[in-house]
Amino acid sequence: MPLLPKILWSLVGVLGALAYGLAIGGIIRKVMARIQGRIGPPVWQPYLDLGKNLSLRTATHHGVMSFIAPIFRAGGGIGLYLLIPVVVGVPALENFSFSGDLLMAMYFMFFGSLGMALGAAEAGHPHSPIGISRGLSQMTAYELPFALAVVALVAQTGSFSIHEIVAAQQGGWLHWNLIQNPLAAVAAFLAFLGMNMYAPFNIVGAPQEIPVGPPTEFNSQFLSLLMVGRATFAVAKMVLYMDLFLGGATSLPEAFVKTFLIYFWSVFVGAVFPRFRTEQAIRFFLGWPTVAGVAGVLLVMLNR
Amino acid sequence: MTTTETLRRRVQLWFGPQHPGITGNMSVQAWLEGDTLTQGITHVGYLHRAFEKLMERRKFIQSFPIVCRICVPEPDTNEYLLAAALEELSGLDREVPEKALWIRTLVLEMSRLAAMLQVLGGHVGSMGLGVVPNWTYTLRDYVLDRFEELTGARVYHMYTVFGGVRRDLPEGFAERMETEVLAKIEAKLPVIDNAIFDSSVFRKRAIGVGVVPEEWADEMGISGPVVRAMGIPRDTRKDFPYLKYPELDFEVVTTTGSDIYARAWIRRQEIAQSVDLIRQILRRMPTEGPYCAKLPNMLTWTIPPGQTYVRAEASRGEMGYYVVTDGSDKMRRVHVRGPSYVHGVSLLERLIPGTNIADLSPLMVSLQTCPPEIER
Amino acid sequence: MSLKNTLAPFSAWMQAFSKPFTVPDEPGVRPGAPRYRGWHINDRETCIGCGTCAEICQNVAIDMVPVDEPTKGDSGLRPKVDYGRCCWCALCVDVCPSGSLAMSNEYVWVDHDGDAFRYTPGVDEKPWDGAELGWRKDEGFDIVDHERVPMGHLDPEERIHTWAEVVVGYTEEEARREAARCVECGLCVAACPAHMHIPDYIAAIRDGDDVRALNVIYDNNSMPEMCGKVCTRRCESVCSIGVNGDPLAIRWLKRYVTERFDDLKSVLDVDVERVGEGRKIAVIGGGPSGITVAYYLAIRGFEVTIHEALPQLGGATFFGIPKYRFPMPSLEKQIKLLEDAGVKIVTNHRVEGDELRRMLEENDAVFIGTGLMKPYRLGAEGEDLPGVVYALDLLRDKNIGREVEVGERVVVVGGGNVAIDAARVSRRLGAEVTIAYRRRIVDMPADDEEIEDAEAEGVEIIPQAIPLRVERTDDGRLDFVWGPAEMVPSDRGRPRPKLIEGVEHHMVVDRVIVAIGQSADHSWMPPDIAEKVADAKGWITVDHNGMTGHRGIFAGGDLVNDTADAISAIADGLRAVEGIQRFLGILPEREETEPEIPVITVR
Amino acid sequence: MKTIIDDIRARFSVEWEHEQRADLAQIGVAPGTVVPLLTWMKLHTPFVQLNHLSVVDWLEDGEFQLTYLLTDPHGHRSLMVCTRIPREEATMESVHELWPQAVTYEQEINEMFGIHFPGSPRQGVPFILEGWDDLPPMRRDFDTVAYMHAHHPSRPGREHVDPRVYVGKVFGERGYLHDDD
Amino acid sequence: MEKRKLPVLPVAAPPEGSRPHAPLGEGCFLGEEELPKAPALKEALATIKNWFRAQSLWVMAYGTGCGAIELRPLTTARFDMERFGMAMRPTPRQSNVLIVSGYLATKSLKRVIRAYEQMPSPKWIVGLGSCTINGGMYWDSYNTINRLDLYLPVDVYIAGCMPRPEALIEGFKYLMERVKKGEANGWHHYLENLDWYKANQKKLITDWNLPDYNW
Repeated sequence: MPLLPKILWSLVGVLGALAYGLAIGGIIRKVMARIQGRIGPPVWQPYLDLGKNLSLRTATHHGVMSFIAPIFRAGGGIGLYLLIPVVVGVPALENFSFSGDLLMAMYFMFFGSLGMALGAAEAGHPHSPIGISRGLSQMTAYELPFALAVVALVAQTGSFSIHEIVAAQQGGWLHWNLIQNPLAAVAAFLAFLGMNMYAPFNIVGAPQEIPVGPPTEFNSQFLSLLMVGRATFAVAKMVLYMDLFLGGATSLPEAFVKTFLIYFWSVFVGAVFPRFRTEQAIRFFLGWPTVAGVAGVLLVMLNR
Repeated sequence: MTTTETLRRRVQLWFGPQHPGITGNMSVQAWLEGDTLTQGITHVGYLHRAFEKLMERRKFIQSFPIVCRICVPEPDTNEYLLAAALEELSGLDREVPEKALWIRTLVLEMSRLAAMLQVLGGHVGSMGLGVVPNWTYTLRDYVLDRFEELTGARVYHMYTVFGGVRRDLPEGFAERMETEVLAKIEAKLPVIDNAIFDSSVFRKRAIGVGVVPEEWADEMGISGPVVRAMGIPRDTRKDFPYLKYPELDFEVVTTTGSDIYARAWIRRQEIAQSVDLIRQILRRMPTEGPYCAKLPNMLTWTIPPGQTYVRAEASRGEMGYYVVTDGSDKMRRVHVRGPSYVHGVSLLERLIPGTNIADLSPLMVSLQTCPPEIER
Repeated sequence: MSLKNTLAPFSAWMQAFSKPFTVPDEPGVRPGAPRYRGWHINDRETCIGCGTCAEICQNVAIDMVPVDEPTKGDSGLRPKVDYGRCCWCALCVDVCPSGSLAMSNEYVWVDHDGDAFRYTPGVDEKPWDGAELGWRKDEGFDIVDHERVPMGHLDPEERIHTWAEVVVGYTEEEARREAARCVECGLCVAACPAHMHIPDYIAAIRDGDDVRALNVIYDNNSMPEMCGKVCTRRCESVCSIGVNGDPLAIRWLKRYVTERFDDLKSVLDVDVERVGEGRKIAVIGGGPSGITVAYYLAIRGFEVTIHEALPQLGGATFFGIPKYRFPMPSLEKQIKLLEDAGVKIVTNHRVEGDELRRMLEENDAVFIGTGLMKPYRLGAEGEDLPGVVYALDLLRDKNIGREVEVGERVVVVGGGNVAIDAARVSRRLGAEVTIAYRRRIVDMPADDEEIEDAEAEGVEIIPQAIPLRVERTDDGRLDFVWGPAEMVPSDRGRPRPKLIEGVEHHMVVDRVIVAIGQSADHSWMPPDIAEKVADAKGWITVDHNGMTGHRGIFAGGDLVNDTADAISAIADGLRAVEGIQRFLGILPEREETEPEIPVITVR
Repeated sequence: MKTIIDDIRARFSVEWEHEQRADLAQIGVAPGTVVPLLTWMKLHTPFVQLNHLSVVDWLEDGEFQLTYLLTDPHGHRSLMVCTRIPREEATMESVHELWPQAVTYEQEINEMFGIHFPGSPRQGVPFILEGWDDLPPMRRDFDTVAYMHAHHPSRPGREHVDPRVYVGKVFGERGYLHDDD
Repeated sequence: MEKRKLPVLPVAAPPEGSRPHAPLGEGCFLGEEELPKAPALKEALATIKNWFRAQSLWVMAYGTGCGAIELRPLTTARFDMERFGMAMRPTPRQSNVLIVSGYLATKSLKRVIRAYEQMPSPKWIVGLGSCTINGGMYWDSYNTINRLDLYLPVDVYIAGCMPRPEALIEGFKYLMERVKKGEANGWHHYLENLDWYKANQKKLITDWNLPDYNW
């Protein structure tokens, strides 16, 4: 595909991801409300929130870095999304996938949080740095099982290309890595709980402890940018997981179903548990998920 | 390490007054080392309305609408205690009709139930679980519905006055209480148990956290679920019997551990106990008879000089009223001694050093700190 | 982290498949409870504007604002509630003596304007006016005391054999307790013809300050002890506590205070300028109005002389009221106060002929308070027979100590206080007494208490009995013939009795006592003066100063008002006290302007 | 209850005693006796709990009454120890070394009544009020309504007519024993 | 201790020409002046913005007084305010609505002012209960203010002590209505009359140690 249409298609894809990310947020809020016995907000509420935040007037100034942080955050989300093929076989939705995209994706997952760390620290509110340090600690912890799971898949497939990993899983659900390498999947999906920051791993925002963590000082347009970043980042993660473990998608509806299920997994757990303390969360990821990750890698090694 | 270095490593952090994790409009000035609090000072006064001062310039009947504001979740204890103190000082206590005593017991138990439902939700709510607080607040709201039916108001009932209560029990109240409140609470409790006491995360967060040493109990005057979680069966309803409690059949709930989990468990058990007590009360309440003694003209009533201290068991612990009269139509002094005065200031400040920052909010909830009671 | 503890919380997901707890967002889904305390409603007609709601409101949320014309028994004020102050305790509803104030079960009111949250319930129209549900007054709960402290009476069996006072009087404790029932609304002040400071002296009694109470009482009533015993107490009829209960025993409280002090002069704290030094006033008639004029003018330095035809001052209160109601020592105490104030008293002196003309020349002003002395005639056949007497004559003879004899059986015609007095006196003289009255018992102008007492003493009352004639029987007694009446509606409001023709009842009695009212007698005045003072029918009209058509002659008492009670006479006397001073130029002429309404603005 | 008061009487001089209820007795002692008495009670009697410490302002007598409520948590009875100290320059010995929670009570009393407890920590540290520069507000000579009028304006436009005065004026209520002015 | 004589605080009227509840006019310095020049477009954009603002009111989680107890049923299942697009935000930076839930002690007032000023404009205050209107129960207390609108601009009052959750919902709906119409401009009034508000605030808070405006 020529470059120009590709760029245009990617832009459409980003907007689509944003829309989907916001919508899924709305659906999840509705579901959460139902389990709590409430009616809940309309499904389109996140769009309204975004629009509202764009209509507010900014009244803060914490320095250049803090202005840039949301851009980093959104950039991280969008960047990650752009690296991952959404529907394999449809060039318009394959984005800028290339042979080493998995490595790049692993890096981009850090990108947003690091940018946030720089900006939030400058915002001056003590809750921000505390939240950042919590977030980075937890991230480091869940990256370990996730990385082990990815290593297992890479070793299994013999490629760093998401495209190839997806291709290797074609031919029915029994070929999915979820079945092929269940230990790595367990490690990765437990890590996903931390990645998606629902309870019991929502220690970064933790309203009862450090309200609301890193974005404490961000408002209006900055906050909308953060919302954009969060929505696209969530979509990108889900797509990545879908590609890695659920055999990717061959059509958009399939992608929607699979990504939603992946997202719902974290909500399913998050709705009914309180939150861990920071060190408990870290211990959790360094415990069974890591063991499962190591075992997953070993399984691949032994199978060769 | 020198002092300067220690100070440099400490971060000062204000919990509140604008903080979702704080119980009401108060604040804790805390110093952090890493994730651990090394020192905390309770700051109150954000809700200071000078109740005691205002009551000194209000007539006795006019004090009733104002006392219930001292504790928002549980106003009836205040109303009852003021009534009890003034009745004792004026000699009216002998004339309170039987039915009024039963209704007062009912109202106190309902308010305990409502408050404990709220706190039980708060226990996990403060740890970030939204489901249970939503349910318990709903259940509490069912109790408030019945309060509204009985007293005419949802939150501030202004229902108990000296001589008895202000209105009779409505027709069919007992049935509605059973079907609309008690049955619903009992149906939901097992699921709440699953989500709290059987939850591995809650157990991890709560067991062994915020332990109050047993030897503090006597000298500090710790009361309520906090002291019962130490295994000490201390309950004003048994120790200083009042109203119809001596005639009711119940045991003081105790457990061991003295941590957040134990206190939550005590509250859970006391909800069941309250439900049972309300059933007993409604079953045994006389249907006929007056609900209030004949009162003199409240605009001019005077009470002979005297002083007394009365107490009752609120959901938080022992609530006491010290009332001094001087023969005029107003109180000379009224001092409200709420359990939070000790729990929320002295005890909390002693418990804070060594507590994880994440545990402060659950700790405060488990002590059921109620700031209006501290500053009044 | 056991498996059970990991899986158990997931049971919470079951809730996601049940109906949400949320109350739907539709209007009227959750109305306030039947006794919810919402916005106030007030029945404008029932409300008497007593302001007790404003009094009990600890938040000073209620203002009383003028809405209607003030009348006796209704101040015309209505409560206006400031919802920036209200705390919905509903004490105002529970205290409301008239029961007009209530609360609806409506509870929503939002506005962007903070000044909007005020209205006068029942006057300003609101959507919740006439709400069926809401907090209402309940019978079982009262925060004002609606039960009067009972007054001790002599036993009826005992009292018909004695002339001792029937009413025992309050003890100090009882008086304090009764006084504590007062809510100090002041409606009684409007109803009292003399506008006595009733709430003030009741408050003083409540506080145990009887000296202050006495001073407050004497401030505008010079015969309070008499009032404390026999007043017709219009005050109690408008008492706000009395709307739904027993009115305050204002009369008994006054009686309690006045009885406590024997030497009045030493207790009363008189602080007036002696503006009348050197001026002379003549008072003709020593009744309540005359005594009032004499006392209040005398303390101002006027030289006052009272001329009284009977041997004792007091007028109707002396000769008309039996001593079991108003004993002599009480009256003597009042007269002593007059004497102490320097009033000259001339008794047994009937002013006649040109004496009035001479008095007018010698004095700066003359006050006439001679009362009504000429009884109305029955207008039935046989009226002039011996044995048919007039009640006033009977009572007078008894009171001035003459021997009175009524025989064994007496019928009293009439339904006023005089009739009852005559009946009860006859009862004490040993007769069987029957009262025959034209209308129903509820229509009797006499005091309810008096009627009850009379019945308790064994007086029989025949209502709707119209006397037809009196005949002499063969054995020298009287045959009182009367016919029954039926009540027919009349265009003048209260129903009128109409004789049922053809039915006659006979009653053999020893005396027929006629007590159907009296009229004035002006025969003692020189005709030219009488012409100016009174009209053709004998009625005297006075101006706002109490002055008659003749310059310098003031009048008061039963002569000028038709209420025929002592307190109105005292009020007339007070009017004349001011009027005389204005007439003499001591006080400025009253300005005919609207009374300035005292308003407390800062609340 | 009687025994414990007899025990106290044997050791300390008691000014007055009163049994309010079966489980509540009150005694009055001189200010100097309070701390020795409380120390003895905490160490040698079951009354180990300080329930509350309160102050009553007897403005007319020029005295503050301090009330210590001690409770026997196992015997379920209480003893109220009252003492009176002069209002001027009011000072009282602290009991914070006996009971840690007394610090809060003494801090609050210091702020709200102006009684000084030498040696007690947090004396003079604001507890409830902030930036307060008037009389200690719980004193009876502090007029809260006057303070309210001076500092917290109300919404204007309220006009109240007192029925008692109104009726008197409208109907011409007058007095005759005193001249108007 | 000598009692200090304190002057009576005069209630000054807000400066001439200020309209606390009027729509924003032309040329107001914090209006939509950065928007396109064409008035019709400007108006359309303002309408859209107001529409968004009204649909998503974020409430600051600050229980300033006893009315906060009725906010809990409102946020939880029984009355669920999230169905109206409202949510609790724990930080003033991300909140649009400040609920003053009843009386304000002077100590609290200081914090509320600070929190309010940190909120991004446009922002709204809901005065909850009688106490915010005219002092309510605590009208004679030395420590609570009687009129909130002397210190902060109030957009909607909800009368009651305390108002039921349904009344709160009605109040918020009314606020949404006014926001949609562009009539809830208390924040603008506050900025235009900052001196007046500040003078009132400083008269009451004697130990003023805040910056004059907390951006």
